[in-house]
Amino acid sequence: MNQQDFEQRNTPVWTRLDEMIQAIGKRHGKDQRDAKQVEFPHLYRQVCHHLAIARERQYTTHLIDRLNQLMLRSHQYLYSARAGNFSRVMQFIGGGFPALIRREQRLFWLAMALFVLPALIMGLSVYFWPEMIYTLMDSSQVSQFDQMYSPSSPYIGRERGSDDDVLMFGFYIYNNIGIGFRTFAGGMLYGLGSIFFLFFNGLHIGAVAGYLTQRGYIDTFWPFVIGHGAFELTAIVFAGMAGLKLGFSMLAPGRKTRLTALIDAARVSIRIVYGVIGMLVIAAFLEAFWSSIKSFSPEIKYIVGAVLWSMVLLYFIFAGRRHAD
Amino acid sequence: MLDTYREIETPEGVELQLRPAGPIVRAMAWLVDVLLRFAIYMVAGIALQIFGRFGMGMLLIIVFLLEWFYPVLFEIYWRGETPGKRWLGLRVLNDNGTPVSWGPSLIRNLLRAVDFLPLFNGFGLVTILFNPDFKRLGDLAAGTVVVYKDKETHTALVPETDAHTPPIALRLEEQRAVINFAERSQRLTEVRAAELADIVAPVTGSQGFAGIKRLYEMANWFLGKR
Amino acid sequence: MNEPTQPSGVDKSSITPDKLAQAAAIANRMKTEINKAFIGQEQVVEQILLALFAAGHVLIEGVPGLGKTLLVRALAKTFDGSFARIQFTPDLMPSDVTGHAMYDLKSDQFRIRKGPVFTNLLLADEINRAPAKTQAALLECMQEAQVTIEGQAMPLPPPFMTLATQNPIEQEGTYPLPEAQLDRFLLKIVIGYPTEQDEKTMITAVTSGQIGDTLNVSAVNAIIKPATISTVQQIVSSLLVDGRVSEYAVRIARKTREWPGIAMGAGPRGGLALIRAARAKALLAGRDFVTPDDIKDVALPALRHRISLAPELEIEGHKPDDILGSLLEKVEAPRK
Amino acid sequence: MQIDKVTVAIRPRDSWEAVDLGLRMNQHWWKAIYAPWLIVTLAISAALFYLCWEMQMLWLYVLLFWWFKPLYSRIPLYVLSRTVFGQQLRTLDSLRAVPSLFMAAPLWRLLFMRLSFIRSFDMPVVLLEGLKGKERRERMQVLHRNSASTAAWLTVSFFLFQLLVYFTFLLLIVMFIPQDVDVKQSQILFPFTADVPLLWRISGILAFTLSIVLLEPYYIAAGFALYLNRRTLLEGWDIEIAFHRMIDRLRHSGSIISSLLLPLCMTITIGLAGMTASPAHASQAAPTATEAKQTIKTILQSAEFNAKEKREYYRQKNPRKNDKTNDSDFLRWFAGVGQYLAVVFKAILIILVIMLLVWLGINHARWSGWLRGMRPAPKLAAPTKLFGLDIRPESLPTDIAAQALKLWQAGNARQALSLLYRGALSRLAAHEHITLKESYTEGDCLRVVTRVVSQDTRQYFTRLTTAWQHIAYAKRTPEFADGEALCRQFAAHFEVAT
Repeated sequence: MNQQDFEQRNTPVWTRLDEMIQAIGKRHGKDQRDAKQVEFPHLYRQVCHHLAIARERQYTTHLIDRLNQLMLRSHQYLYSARAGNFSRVMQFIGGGFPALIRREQRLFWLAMALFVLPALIMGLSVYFWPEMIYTLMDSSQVSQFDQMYSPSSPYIGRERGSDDDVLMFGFYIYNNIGIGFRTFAGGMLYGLGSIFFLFFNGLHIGAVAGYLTQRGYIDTFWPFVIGHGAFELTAIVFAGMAGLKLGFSMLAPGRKTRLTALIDAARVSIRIVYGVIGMLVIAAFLEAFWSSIKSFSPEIKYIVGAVLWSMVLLYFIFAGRRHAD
Repeated sequence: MLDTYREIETPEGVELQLRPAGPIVRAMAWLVDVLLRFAIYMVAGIALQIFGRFGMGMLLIIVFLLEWFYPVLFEIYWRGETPGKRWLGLRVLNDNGTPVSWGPSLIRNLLRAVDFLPLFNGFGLVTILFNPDFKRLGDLAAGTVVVYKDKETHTALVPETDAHTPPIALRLEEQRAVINFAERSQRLTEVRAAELADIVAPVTGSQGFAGIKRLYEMANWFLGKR
Repeated sequence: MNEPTQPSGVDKSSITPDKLAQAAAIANRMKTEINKAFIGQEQVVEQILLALFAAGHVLIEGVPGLGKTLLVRALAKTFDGSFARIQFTPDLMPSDVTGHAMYDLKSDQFRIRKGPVFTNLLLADEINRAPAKTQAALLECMQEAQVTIEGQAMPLPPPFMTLATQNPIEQEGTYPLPEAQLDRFLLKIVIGYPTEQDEKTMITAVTSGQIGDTLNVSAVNAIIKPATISTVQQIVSSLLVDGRVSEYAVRIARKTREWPGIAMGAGPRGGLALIRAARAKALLAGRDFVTPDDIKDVALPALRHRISLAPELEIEGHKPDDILGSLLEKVEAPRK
Repeated sequence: MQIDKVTVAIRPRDSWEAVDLGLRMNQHWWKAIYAPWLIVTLAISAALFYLCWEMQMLWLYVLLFWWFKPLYSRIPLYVLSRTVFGQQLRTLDSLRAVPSLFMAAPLWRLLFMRLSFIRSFDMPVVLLEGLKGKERRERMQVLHRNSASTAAWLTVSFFLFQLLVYFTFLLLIVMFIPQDVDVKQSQILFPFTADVPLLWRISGILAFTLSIVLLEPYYIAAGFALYLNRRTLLEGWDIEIAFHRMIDRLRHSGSIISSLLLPLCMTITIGLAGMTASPAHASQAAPTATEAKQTIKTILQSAEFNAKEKREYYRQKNPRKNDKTNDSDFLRWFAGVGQYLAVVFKAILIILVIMLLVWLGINHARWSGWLRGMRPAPKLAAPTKLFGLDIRPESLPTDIAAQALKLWQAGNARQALSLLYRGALSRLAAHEHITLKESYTEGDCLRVVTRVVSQDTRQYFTRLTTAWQHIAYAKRTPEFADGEALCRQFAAHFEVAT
């Protein structure tokens, strides 16, 4: 078959594929289901085949270039990202996430230790020697905390407006999830960044808790933090754990090359980060709209807090026990 | 042969050539994105200011979303481009040449936090300078690469002459060289063009300007004018 | 893999568990001994032993320099057997292999001069270099286990095993064995390059205390006498094969004839070879009965030389092993 | 140094791609480039530092080291210009060339060149082509035509990069300095003035020197690549290489008679000894056919060569002005709206959460299933038959172990073991989602199974397989007690989820 016949015979295929690409392209990837239909991959493979033939038979460069371009463009669409489907997300929440955390248990305990131990030690030392807090904060910050949680402060006992709630919601989203992300990203520095964030956050939280407890602001401080703490503190530990996974993959790549070990580890860690995002959003919601409510008695806050904590614990211990992946 | 190309074979057995983009263009694209975001913050800030605390809360959420997810969403829904990258003709791809997907995009953009250290992408820049594919840390971990977009096909602008069969069968890359010559010869000096044509005088059988003409004719033939 | 199990309950065959255990022990010790000299090719060693215990011959394929001679010498040494090597060349005559009758002027008599084939282990190097007639003579010896010179039939000393090698690289000026002849070999063994670690071990083993690269089989100990091999062969041939297991072997062999990528499938000998080799495999595992796993394990070496691929697959670079692999994926394992 | 021996891929590229190629060259030949470069720059740096230290003017070091950069950046350029054309350079060779390199251009040019925005692009022209005066000016004009702007951007970019890398190094170094050193905020990034503690000043100088040492070769290489690309465009180097290759191939395959061959050893020399004028100027081929030339001229005058390129881009015509209203009442009104919106927003969020919880309640069944780890729908339908054994859960009794034990005690050993083995596989296929194929033998199953189950279960399954193999292929019944144990332990390994 000479080139002209070849072109004549196959041009309909090429124009059809070209049209399909343009049609998909116009929708800016919002709906790429078309690309996954039977016809598109079929046409695409046909063009790949034509390209191979054209090369083999040394048809003109012009034709080869044209086919090559067509192939390249459709390649981009055929292998484009699939939108995460709903049931996969649900499965992840329903069991994949806790199963993943349990599979990486050792990292979890490590991250936990890096966070909880400094918090405990710092908390206790500040509780017994309150001046220890100044090793971490300066006096203006300390007095700010004093003011916020002192039962005599004008803020306490007064209900906050909805606009304050929204402001704080925005702030928690902005600040806390950002911290979570940085804790994860820090793992890229051979885990040092994650360790630093875990350790430092632990120290800080421990110090504040120790200090406020020692000052006797128990009824203003603890009821406030107990509820969202269940999600926020665990999420920070998870973020650190995801970061540590990155770090370890580079320190001890095993039989893989350092780079592939890193890429593989990142694939797993990012799934942990998905969960962290979800938990921090829940935490921000609770912190802004539940923890701030003043009209409930501390007992109710403690009970709800206990319920939330046990929910989180039960979820991570039992959910998705026999999940295959 | 040292080249900036990175070759990838698709499952269909066709080779793809990716052209990883270097630090300067990428820095420019980043800058464009930063400025764009900054403009949005300004506008949103002014607009939301009048709503008081509610507005501030919303602004914080907007800042959070844009800072962390602006590149991710663009990369997913614009097939690897952000406005800055589009401006400069760049795109993010997975290492295997497919458009970047959710996981890798999120990884590379969250890890931007490390690339950004200690100041304005210092670590990222140093990594890019040391990596043959110009990858920053986020790209390394995510298995992605930033490349120049492929240009649209241009049809060869070869001088119209009669087509003439080449006396000897030429390989594909040799045909390309002839076509390239025909396309570009008018931008070379006449003397230089003749010089180049003389190299292949044994094939064309003529020298100097006659040789150039023969090459034009061959190019026309290769381009399908038969 | 299956753990060796002690047969229990009533034994219907003639071999006692005791004997079987001994035979298995001998086989495994031979394996260990040979592995001392022939490092990093455990699979090859095992397959050679399978062929030996199944009283079959092997065709070995591998680029030169992978220690084929060493392997055969080590094997011979383990059972204190004799060993001969013939380099096949285009001018090799049949009588150069089998031997011939010679007129002795002194005694005024014909005397039989035995060829190199009168040995326990015969290494026939580059068998495809000799003309067809010579090849046929060798194959006859293999088949009959005896040599006929001047009308006089002379049995070869048992055990007798031929290890023929084929050089896969150069095919020019060779006489490839026809398919029908290839069928005579029980197994075809492919020797690949050893892993890096094994190659290092091998090089230290060879270079330490050795001058030049003379083949070193001094580490190998003789364990048994040649006669014992024959006994083990007998034990192997009497191992129990359940009806469904042999059906499985037959099914595999038949499938090769209808498989799309195969131009010519295995003949009836293919199924037999599977069972023979699987019996030896069972022995090595210390079992007195054959399981479908044994069949599957020996399927590649037992069949790869019995099939020829369709030309288009061959051109595309497919190997018989790939095709057989996908074929095995499709053959149902025994039922009920 | 023949153009055929070029070791980088020559092809006309976009300017930025050419720059990238330059960076790649520096990465690739880093040993050859950095060895002489480091030796020379560090020596100079040490000398300068000593000088300025003695003069008590450390800030002068910064200025001088920066000012004389064009001088020593000739070293990477020299190395590159050789390596690119296939010449292997040892460090010693490069070092030997240093004195002549430093002498190559008059020192006063440094003052002038220092402020040029396209220094790295012009350097090859000045140093490698060895042209002088008017000739050089003309040549530069040609070369600058469409590369100068990229070259200038390159310089700006590298200036900023330099700053960035300097900060990076500085902050890394400073991390190791005790915190109590008293430094003013304004001096943290540029600690060169005399009132800064010495430790900081030295860290600053160290970071500054390192940043230059690291980046300058990149910059030079990028400029050099840009220069090569420009010449490729101007002179069709890629075509020349391809043509030479074509002729070589044809000559080797005997497709052309060698007597026809013209002397083909066209070489382009490029080096310090003086660049022979670029081939474009070396006119030797006199026009042989004026007629042909005429044809070409007419062709070139035809429409497609005079086509003008039309580019469209958007440009803001009238910048829109924000009409500001400064009505405070108006603002207050908006603030009120803000309050209102906040309530709405909060309400919406809370309603959403409540709806989510309700939804979860309604779909309680699915959730509890997920939480207990059963997939809503398995990806692959579990195989129903395995080497003739029906392993569908329905086909099996609910209590496999008890049933098997009953069979075993009744002396029905074969059926009992078959039931156990089937049951085990069925459970594994259903819960562990392993794929079991029809072609799997017992050994294959064992291999697949051991990958997913725990140590204990693995041992149990191995025992079970062995027992099954004995009874199936050797008609040999295991000891009574063993069989009973198998039946009794079955539940512990496979009855967890029902």
